[in-house]
Amino acid sequence: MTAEQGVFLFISFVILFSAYAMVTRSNLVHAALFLVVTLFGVAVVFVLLDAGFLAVVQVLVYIGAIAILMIFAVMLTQDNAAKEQESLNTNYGWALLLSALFAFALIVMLGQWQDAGAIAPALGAERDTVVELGAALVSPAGYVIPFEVASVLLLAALIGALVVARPQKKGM
Amino acid sequence: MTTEILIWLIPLPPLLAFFLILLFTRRNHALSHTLGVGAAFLSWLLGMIVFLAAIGVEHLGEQPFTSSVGWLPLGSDVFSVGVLIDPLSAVTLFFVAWTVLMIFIYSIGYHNFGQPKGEHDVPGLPPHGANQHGHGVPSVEPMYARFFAFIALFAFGMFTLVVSDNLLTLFVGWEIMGLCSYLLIGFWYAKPSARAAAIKAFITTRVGDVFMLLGIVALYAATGTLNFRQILYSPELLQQLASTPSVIAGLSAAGLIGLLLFIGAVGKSAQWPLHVWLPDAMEGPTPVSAMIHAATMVSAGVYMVLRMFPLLSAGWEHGAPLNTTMTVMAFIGAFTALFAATIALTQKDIKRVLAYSTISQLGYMIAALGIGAYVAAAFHLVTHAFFKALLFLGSGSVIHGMEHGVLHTGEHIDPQDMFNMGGLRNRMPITFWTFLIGGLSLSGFPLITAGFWSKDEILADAFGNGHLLVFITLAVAALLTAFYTMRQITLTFLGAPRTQAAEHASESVRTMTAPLLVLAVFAIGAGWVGIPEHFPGLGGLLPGWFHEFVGGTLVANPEAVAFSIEPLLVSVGVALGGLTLGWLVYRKAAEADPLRKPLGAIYGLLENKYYFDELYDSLFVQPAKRLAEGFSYMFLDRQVIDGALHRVAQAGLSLGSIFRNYFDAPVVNGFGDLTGSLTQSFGRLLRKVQTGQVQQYLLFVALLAFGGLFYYLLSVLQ
Amino acid sequence: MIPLSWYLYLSAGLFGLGLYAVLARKNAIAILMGVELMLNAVNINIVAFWRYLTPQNMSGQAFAVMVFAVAAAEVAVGLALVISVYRRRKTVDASEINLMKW
Amino acid sequence: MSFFQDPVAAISELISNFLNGLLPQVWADLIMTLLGVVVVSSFGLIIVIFLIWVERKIAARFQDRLGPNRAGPYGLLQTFADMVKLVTKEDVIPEKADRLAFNIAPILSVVAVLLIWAVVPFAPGWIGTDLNVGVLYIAAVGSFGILSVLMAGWSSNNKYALLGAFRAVAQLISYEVPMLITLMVPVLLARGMGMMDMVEDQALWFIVLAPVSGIIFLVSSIAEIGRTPFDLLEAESEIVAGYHTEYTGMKFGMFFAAEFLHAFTVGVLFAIFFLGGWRGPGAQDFPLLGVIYLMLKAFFGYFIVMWVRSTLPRIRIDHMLALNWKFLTPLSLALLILTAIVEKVFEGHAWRVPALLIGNAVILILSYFITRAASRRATKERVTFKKRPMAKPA
Repeated sequence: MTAEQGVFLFISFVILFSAYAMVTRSNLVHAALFLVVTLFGVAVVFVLLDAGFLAVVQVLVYIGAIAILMIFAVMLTQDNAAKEQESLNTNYGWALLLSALFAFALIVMLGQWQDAGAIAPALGAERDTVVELGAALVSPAGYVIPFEVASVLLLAALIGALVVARPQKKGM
Repeated sequence: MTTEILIWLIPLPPLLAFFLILLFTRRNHALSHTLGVGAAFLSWLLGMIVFLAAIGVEHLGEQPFTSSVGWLPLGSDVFSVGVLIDPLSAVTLFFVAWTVLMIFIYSIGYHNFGQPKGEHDVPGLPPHGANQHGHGVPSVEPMYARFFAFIALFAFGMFTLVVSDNLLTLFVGWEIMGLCSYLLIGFWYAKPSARAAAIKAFITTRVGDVFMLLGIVALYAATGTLNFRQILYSPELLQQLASTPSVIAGLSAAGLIGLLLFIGAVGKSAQWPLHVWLPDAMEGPTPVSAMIHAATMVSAGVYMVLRMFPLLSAGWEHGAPLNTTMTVMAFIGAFTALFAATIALTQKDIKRVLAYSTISQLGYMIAALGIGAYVAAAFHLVTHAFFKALLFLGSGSVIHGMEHGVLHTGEHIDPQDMFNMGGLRNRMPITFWTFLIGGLSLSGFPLITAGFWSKDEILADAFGNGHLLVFITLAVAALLTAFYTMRQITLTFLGAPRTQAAEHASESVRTMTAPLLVLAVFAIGAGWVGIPEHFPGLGGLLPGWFHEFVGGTLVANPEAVAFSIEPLLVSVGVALGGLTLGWLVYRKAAEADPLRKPLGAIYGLLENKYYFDELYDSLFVQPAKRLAEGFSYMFLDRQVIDGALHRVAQAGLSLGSIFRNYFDAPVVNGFGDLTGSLTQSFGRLLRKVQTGQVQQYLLFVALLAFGGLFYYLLSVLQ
Repeated sequence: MIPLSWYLYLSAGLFGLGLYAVLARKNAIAILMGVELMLNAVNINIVAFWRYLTPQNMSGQAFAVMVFAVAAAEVAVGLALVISVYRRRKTVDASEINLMKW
Repeated sequence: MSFFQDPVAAISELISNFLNGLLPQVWADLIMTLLGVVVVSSFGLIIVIFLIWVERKIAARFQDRLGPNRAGPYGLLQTFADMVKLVTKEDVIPEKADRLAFNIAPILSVVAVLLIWAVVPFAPGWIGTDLNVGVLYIAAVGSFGILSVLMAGWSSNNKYALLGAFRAVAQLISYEVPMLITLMVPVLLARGMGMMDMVEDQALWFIVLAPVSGIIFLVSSIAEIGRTPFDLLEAESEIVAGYHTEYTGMKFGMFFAAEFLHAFTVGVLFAIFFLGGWRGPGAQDFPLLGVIYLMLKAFFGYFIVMWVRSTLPRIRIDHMLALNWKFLTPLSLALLILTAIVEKVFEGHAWRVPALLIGNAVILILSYFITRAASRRATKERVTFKKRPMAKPA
């Protein structure tokens, strides 16, 4: 086992464990904190995959914005009485069965796949993937239109969130 | 290159107008309609420039104007979107641009711009009229600007559809129009009937759209492209598609894709059996009806079929027996043409007659395509768009005049019922003459009207290629068409006024009559471009370039059918005969329809549109409800054990009640009680299908997804 | 060296956990968290495929960036909805938010 | 390379040679990395002790006092005395507190700041790790600070702490926006996000090229560290001590240290992004000089922070948010767009610098007029409160 494999195994253990804790913890703030750990672990996975930019963005977007907003929303909506409540709905048995089957089927399917055992080709020392990604995102031959559409989507989400969360006027 | 840029620009002004009106100028009526009409005018101008450039090019079919940009890189491929103007889209663009502009102008007058605000008007209801100088006068539409925003978006959808060079953007425009038709039919959303009609239109066309989307996906899977030219202009690809068998036995891949796409057109163009939404859609304001039913949306279905004709007819050669898809099309088209025409005979509402007439005429086009008469269908599409838009706008003008009379006299009558009209020719001369022209064109009045030439060509094609059954059906439909058209004209304009309101009706304002006049010119003149060369006397007087021009869209330019006298005689005969009959029967008509007595039960059948709405209700809507309820009972009880216990208890309870009733009460009485209570408790349990719990729904989604995955796994592991 | 399948297994596991959270958790915010887990699982897959199969072009990373954008938008709107629901009904329990029934 | 020219490189070579002789390559590298981490973070933590003394002294001068002057010469040992006090204090955890989050929060707050130091270029060749996305990294790890505040505030089970946490999130997330946008300006100017490149490209300090961006960065950074006038998250006259109300002993000390270190880090970042980092005469040859230059520049930035702190009163929360969203964010966006356009149009042109300066000036003047017009309108529309009935003596 090489060092890289060791790191990977360790980090996947951390990811899966904290994801499991996130799913099972009834205390929502704890769940959110475990979510943060999971997300951070995924960022480390991105580093292992030579996608440093994505790793940093993962931390910035997911931990810096999404997770914080989640925790914030939890605090806004949780009254103390709710802490002790049952955290799972009545479907949980089916849900457990189904998601376990799902994960299992995915694993089987992916394991069957011809390229599953592939080893990463060398990336080439000269390449600056950040520069390439930047160019791909804004070049007309690349993804400039999806990129712009994504920005429109974010704007729409921004406005939509404002409209939805705004306190209603009286009589509406 | 400049022409290509202009093509790109065509759909944009209405879209801009939509956003501007919606976001900024909602409160200012004048500015809103200026923006809307201005946008339509800009698109019209661009369209005309492009059209003129297009007819100036020789062999446009082989070297059309195209331009595309890469949109989405997909692996090694780039999915590009672009614009395409070939002869077919050029002529479509021509009539769309004209009718859209006319309808925009007409809407200004129709929504009573410049009239006072009504005291009782609320958004969501048609204006009730205002009181001025002691008389009722029409009042301005409360949601005036909104209307222009919607029709502008609609126009954007239509222009997008026409200029797009691939099925995906065509579908995008198609769906935008679907949304807009929903919004516009339900424009007066406070009317329950309008709401129901909107939902009906949306869902019915959605049925077709789902199939169409499947067709698009299948096509993409089979060919790896959705670009018209790449698919339709490579005979090898079509040949290959026509020879590969599909998942359905006896049907080639081309046939399956073609049928799926055709079902989309059936929904959009309101062909039987998905025709039910269109008459109800008359709930919308009249310009909307004109837009949806004449010029644009329903034409979109036919346009799409025309577009995909090489695919639909793949494996078929001129003169050979029809392939499956075409047979289906010919059957559905001809059947719809006759079927809708018979219903139109008995309708009282002036707009509904036109709605069924539209269905019938679209059936004509589909039937024409089904027998391979490509050019004739395109020709009829163009002429029909003009004269039907004219008729719809004319009927709107009539209704408007009647409403004026109703407000003036204070009578409580339906201003759309033709039996409340009569004698309007004196009160509304411009409307009368233009409506007459439109009506004659629709019935195919010989020689001068556009409708004659296009209809005659379809009939000639059907006859010349030996599709006698289709020929006879269409001829009968043409007879009926002429009959109900004359019935409509006679009831509305001729004779003496049957009500006070009709006596006080007044001619509409100039913004409404001007479009009528323009469209009337086209209702006559549009036919002259397609006069067959060998027509006795007239052939060759005017250059009949339409056939050659549009025919150039296909790889193999279809030959014009040889001239023969029989279909001509038939078509002249049925038109004149129908018109005369109509006039004779309805000349003296009073409150009741003179046809009611002789037709008897059939009349009732027709009046109720063959009970199709009721059939669909009992066939689909009710079982769907019942199925849904049953489904919940079977599966959705939340806790398995709890649910099981529950059911055991329930069963015990009903068992107990059986015993009790058996012993306690008289048998008959007890049996009745039991039935009642069982039904009730059953119902109570069953309705739990919809728990409102999103996670339970999600559970099913996940289950389905897992099912798909599992199926895949099984197939892989084999 | 790490074979590609390891990443795929990791993401499958993460996806399953996320799915479970979405299906079984009561709290609407917890459901959103589950959705985030699933999106992350997808992202791991995308980036792994990029690294192992098509490192020559940047499609994989570009798609991952799109997923980030979508996730951010989804959370913004989702949380706004949750807050809005909480304001009206004083609960964020997804099984109690069931007005749309029968 | 002689020892005097670059002592750190010489020492690290020595150690790594020693380790390589002892252990396999992997472990030696690991130990070297860990050593680097220890050195950099100890440097950060030790400098805090000194910083606290400096700040207290300078703040005292601003307020016409003497400051600590008993423990040791010039009161230098005051901080050590405080540390001893903090360590020996009873460590109180509120009964209903969430123990896990409560205990992690202070550590996280220190970690968040220390993580920034991993990419600080001290001198040519002296950098923890030269990420090619260094700037983004700084922004990313900053979010852990917010997380720690939230955790502390929530886990204390104290309403003042929670209020402080809410305020903190509103403030920190908001001010992250203009800060990130202005950070893009140096990135554009340096054409890269690597920290080392950033410094090496500053033959002309970026404060000259983008003065307004520099000021915005400083202002939003002050808000990020939550110092006066932006200390709403621990406004003692309103919410006791905000998110760290319930903390005592060394846990409080950690928050305290993190805050000071963060303030100084802001100075360092300001120096790197806008004042040319370690650049200075002779720094290329003698890296130690570079460190000294950087520290001097950083202290300059830190001094401004202290200066602002002791001069301005705390602003109201709505003003705080309005300043961010209605002024700083649009302004920074305008500057970013301006810089991007000028950089593209005047690429390699003699007019690049004047164009940037003129653009900055124009935007500044425009924003002045817009703000003035807005404030006039606001004055007109100001709500006039009804006169309350006066309590009259009976």
